[in-house]
Amino acid sequence: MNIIHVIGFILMLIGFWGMLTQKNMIKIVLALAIVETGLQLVMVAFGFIKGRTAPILDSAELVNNPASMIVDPVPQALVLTAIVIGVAVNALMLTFVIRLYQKKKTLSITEYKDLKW
Amino acid sequence: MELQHGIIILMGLAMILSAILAMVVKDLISSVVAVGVVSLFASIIYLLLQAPDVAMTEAAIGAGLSTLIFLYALHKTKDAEEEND
Amino acid sequence: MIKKLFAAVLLVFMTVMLYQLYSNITEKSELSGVSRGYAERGASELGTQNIVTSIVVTYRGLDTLGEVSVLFIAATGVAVLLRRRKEDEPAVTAAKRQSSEILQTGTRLLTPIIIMFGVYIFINGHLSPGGGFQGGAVIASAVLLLFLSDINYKINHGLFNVIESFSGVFYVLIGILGLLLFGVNNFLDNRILPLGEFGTILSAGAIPVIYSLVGLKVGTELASIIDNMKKD
Amino acid sequence: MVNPLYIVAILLGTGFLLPLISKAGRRISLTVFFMSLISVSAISYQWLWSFLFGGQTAAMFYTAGVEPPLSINFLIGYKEAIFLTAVNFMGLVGAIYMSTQIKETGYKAMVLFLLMVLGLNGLILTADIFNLFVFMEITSIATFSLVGMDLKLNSLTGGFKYMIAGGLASVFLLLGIIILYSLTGTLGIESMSQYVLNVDNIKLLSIGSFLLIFSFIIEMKQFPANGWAIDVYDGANPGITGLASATGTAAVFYSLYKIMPIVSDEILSIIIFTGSLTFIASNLMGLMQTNPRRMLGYSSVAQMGLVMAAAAWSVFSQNDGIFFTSVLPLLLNHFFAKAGLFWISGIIKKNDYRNWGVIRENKVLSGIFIVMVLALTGMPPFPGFWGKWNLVLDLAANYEFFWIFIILLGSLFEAGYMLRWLGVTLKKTSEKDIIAYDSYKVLAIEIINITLLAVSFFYFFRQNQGHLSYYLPYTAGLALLGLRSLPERFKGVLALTSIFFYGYMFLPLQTGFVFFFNAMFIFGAFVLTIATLNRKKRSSTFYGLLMLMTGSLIAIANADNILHFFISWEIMTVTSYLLIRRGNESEKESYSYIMFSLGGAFLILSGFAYAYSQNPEFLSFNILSMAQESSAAAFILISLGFLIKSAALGVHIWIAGAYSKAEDDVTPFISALLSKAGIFGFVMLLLTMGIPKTEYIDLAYILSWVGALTALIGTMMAIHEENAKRLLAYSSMGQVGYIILALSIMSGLGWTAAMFQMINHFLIKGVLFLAIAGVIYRTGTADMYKMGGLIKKMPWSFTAVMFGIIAISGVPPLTGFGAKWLLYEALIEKGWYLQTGAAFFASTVAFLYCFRLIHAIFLGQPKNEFRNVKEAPAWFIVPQYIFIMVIFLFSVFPKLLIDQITGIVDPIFGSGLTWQGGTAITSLGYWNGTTVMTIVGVIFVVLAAGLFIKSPKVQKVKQFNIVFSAERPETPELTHFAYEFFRPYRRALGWMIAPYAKNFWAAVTEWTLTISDSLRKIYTGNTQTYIFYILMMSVVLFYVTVGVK
Repeated sequence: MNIIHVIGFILMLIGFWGMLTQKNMIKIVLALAIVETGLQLVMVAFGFIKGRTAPILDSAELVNNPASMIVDPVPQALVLTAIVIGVAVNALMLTFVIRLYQKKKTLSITEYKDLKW
Repeated sequence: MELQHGIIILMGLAMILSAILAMVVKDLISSVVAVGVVSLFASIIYLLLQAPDVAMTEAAIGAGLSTLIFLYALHKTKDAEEEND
Repeated sequence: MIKKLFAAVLLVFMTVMLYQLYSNITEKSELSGVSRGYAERGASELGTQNIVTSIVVTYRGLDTLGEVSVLFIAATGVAVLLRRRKEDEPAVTAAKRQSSEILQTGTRLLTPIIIMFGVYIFINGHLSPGGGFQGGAVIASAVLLLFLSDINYKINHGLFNVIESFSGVFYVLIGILGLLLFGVNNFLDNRILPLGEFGTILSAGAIPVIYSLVGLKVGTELASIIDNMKKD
Repeated sequence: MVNPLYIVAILLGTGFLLPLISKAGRRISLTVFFMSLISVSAISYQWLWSFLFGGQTAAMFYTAGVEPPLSINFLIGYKEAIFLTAVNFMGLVGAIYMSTQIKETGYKAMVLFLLMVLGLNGLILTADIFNLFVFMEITSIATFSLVGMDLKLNSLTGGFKYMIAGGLASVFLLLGIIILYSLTGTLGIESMSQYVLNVDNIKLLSIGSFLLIFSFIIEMKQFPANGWAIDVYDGANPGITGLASATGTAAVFYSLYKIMPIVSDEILSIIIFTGSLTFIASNLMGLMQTNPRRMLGYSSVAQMGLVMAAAAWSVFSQNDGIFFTSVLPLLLNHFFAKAGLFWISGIIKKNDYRNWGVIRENKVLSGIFIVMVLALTGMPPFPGFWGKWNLVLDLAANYEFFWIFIILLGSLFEAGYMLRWLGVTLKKTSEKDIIAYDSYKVLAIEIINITLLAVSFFYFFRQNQGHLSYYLPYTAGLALLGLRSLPERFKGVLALTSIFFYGYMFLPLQTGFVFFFNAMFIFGAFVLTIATLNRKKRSSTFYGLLMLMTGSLIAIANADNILHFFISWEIMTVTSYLLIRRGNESEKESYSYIMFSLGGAFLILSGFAYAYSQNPEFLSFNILSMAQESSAAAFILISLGFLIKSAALGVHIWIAGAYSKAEDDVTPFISALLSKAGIFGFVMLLLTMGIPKTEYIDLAYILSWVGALTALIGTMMAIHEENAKRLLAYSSMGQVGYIILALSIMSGLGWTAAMFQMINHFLIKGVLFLAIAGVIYRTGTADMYKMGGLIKKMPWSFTAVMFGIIAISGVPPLTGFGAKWLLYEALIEKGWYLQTGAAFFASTVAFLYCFRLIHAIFLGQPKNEFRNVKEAPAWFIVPQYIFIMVIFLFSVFPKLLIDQITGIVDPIFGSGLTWQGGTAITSLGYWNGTTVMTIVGVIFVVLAAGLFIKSPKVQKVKQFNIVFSAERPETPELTHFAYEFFRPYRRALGWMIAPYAKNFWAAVTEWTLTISDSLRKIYTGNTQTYIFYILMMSVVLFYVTVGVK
């Protein structure tokens, strides 16, 4: 459904904007999470087919002719994986932020540029 | 069908607003919660997209646990002075 | 300020890029390729009602195994990164406020119910929406509730480790069982168990078993992530 | 064959179980950890084995009992087996390297390590694009955790940057995957690459494949979206960095290679473009680095750019062969050398390369260090050399010259910083420091080193099947390197014996120019090696290097195709560099030498490539002559390379430094022998190609002026030198200028003159440099103003120098006269009167500096501090007089030599010289060496007798009979009568020697470094800047590939 693509893309753009402008590391991670949410919306929307039902064959009608009645299940399966992986990555990223914070007592990303050039 | 469209557009607007809010507000807790709200709306949209599995996952993991982990992280870095962007 | 300007210009270009992508998307009207295969064969071949489950657990089971590993790595990584070392300054023990009696009692009542709900979700993964990941998340939230209600609550690491390890190892073993029973191409085949009657709880071969293992594994892993994040 | 899914099962099963096993104790968990790594390696080895020797064909394993593309499948073929083996091997060795750290951190580190290896294996094996994403995440997350594991600030910062970049990469990857899935309806890579052909929505397809590839461009750390990667390499623990740099990039690279068939040609060209841009930009930025780990980071990134571009090229040009002959060796070279060097940096732990001298305390490590640096700079016989060679030739065959230029320039930059590091480390002493040599770490590095050497020799034999006899000249050098612990003099005798034996066995078999040059090299090396027997200080490598260099000279002369020629040329360059670097305070000079030499070598290579592009089937020298179409380009490139080696005017600035800073008994080798390699190259070039005629410019004429001016300016520079070795170096430059001038005449007489002059120069420079070496050995200085009056102390050396300068200045009766006479004859015959004038003028001026050698060193007032010096040791004197005897022989009987030369030259050009008895007759005049010698001898005797009769009582003034009015002046130069002797000329002729070339090259260097410095400043260290670059790059590349509607 095209409107959802639009929503997803806008969310991604907001996330990118946040990643580019927010100095707080937690906010950068949040921004990445927004990008991911937008992306996942787009992915699921790619599998949507108008007027069809969820890929759960809980009626005889569906069992008999699934291919013409359900939406594409593959993007859903992929997004399922992507969500879990995304959360795992975010958790790890936050751990890095916590540890970094303990080193310099600040969350500002601009303070962490000892490595450069 | 039209009604559904309207709902989606409304929710989309809400998501976009809370996403922007999450990026704009200074208070980190609000911004974490705002991102959680984005996920929550997303999971409703997934339902409308005939993806109940994804909806459940997004609600439980994306909106729930993820927000919680963020809050814990905030807790551990709480004496951070508020940054002005 | 100049940074925001740059970011804005870049965002404009990215918008144009995504717009081009968007404007070329054509709406889908038919299932094509593998999705048609899954839709048509999923039920008869693997005996699942929920096609997404058949894809997640069996057809693309390797992805799910990988996904579980990703969570496992993340949990381990969080634990390694937040481990306490000798040179770290001793944690300041903040005065811990006991939560109210009602909350504690409520939690004791609720926790088993929530856990049961989680188990229900992953056991029914092949029939209804939901599965190991969702169920696992629910189980983890039960543990979370325990943390919230009792500030001094400590998870039983021994038990957790055993559940975590064994659910993972059994998952791998079920995969190997396919290789041993059928042949080189049957890693993670759910048909090592009889498919049973379509639509019932004891159907779809090993899928409920696999999803239960996944649920336990995911639940313990998420809980351990939270546990590690909580520690100070 | 074991199902590769067991790799997944073993690693995951162990990973899952380790939390429980760890309760049984650390030792048990460590054992289990290693057992699983070993068993996984074993699975991949047996696959590789059966592919190599068992005739195994590619096999597919799918999961779930459902055939792909419905299910995920693993594909294992020859390439997969190679990559699996490499990755698992490195994983095992990496575990050994990191074992101390892993033990400290506990079982969790083992889990992370195992799962990282799992991810790497999965990346290589999987044939499903989404599964690829999952394995990519497994690899990345495990790597992130390992990077942050030591909890140091830099590791954490690097890790965070890494995660942000990885997060963005997965966003692009997922977007690309879903688009491609929606278009093709499949996720299997193979089926996708077929279905894309039927897709109607081309625009969306190209967007999707662009996004897919772009995420790999980020993962492959391409410029400019790679600042984070270099920070990771810099900040993280070297153990994990080395591992990630080797295995991580290899596996990600391979997965990129797998999906290349999906994408269109335009997108492949984007990969080629970014890859080569990264190669050159990162190497350029590497030039400004002082931190070795950052240096390695830049090099790593650059190498991956090259490998990626080469792989895309192999897919683009549908040439699978190039994958094995070029991409794989390039990758393996990087794989082993980079891991090894990162790991060494984990032992040495110095953040400034200038403090790396401490590595010399450990002989094993420093040897490995040299091997790995040379491997990274792409020297033979390491795999990188073969990869680059094959790639360049393949590109040439496809007329991709710009790409060749990029590769060679980037390689030159890379060699620039790697060799600077090597140069400092080889010699510079730094304060003593206690370095903890963790034995596990050293063991791991040694294993890597041995494997690198094994792989090198594998490629060496593969590339040289049936040509092994060509490498015979190197055996002595290699053997001496092996016997490095023997006493010095014993090794010297072995070297002498081997040269003699080689000459005795093989010289009689040769003919023509090959014989001529070989005879010179063998005889010269033999005589000059005698002087080295004087060495007392123990050195493990000196004779090995010396013999390798000699061997390379002989091999150059024996080369029968351009590959052999180029290999030997590179070996000669490296060994001579290492020899020069042995001299004290030679850091800057040897660096300038190697950079010019490598630049020259790359010019030669590009010239060869150009010629090869005309006839891609041949590698023989004949392709030079067959290169008809605009062969001038090839000629110019190759001759520029040889001109650099011959220190022609404009590219001569390395010569004085290199000659003067080399050890005193090494300089004669360089001047007398090494400088002839360039001449040999010219001879081969002119013989095969002639001088191509072009419409607008007369290349022969230009070359003649280059020769003439080199002769003139070299001589002019020599007269103002106060350092005897620098003086002789410039003299050498001038003399080689004559040879180039003579060769450019392209007539029988001209070439006879050239060869005669070459032999003359070879003999004389041998004498003079040895004599000076003897003087320096006794006096401890090369500055002439510090000497003086040594005639009484060192009469033998004095006599030798006297004969030498008579010969060199071209006055009768010695050989120099013959050489000049032939040259003038040839020039006049050709009608090049101006060049004749210049040469004649130069030859007159030459007498001025020659005179100084005698005058300043041996005549006049001796210095107090040298009152008690003795004659130079016999080890120096004997070879000098051997050379002098030969000079006299050829002076009296020039026919002996000239007959040899004309025997070779006349068949080519026709005869320009006839003989009447002992008299050489040309169209312009005649010369009879015997008569001249007799006449001169008679005059000498008559004059001497006259003098003796006229004033039998010569009053002898004691040399120290001089009175300073009150005190001795402080500065030694002021007490020397010959200090700045020719200063008056400077006013008149100074413009000729103004340091134009020096200033020019200094400006080039400075500009390069400035660009490098400003370029690297884009990596501000701010994560947000890196995010900006990544997104910006996506936009830019998007518009380049997909474009706006």
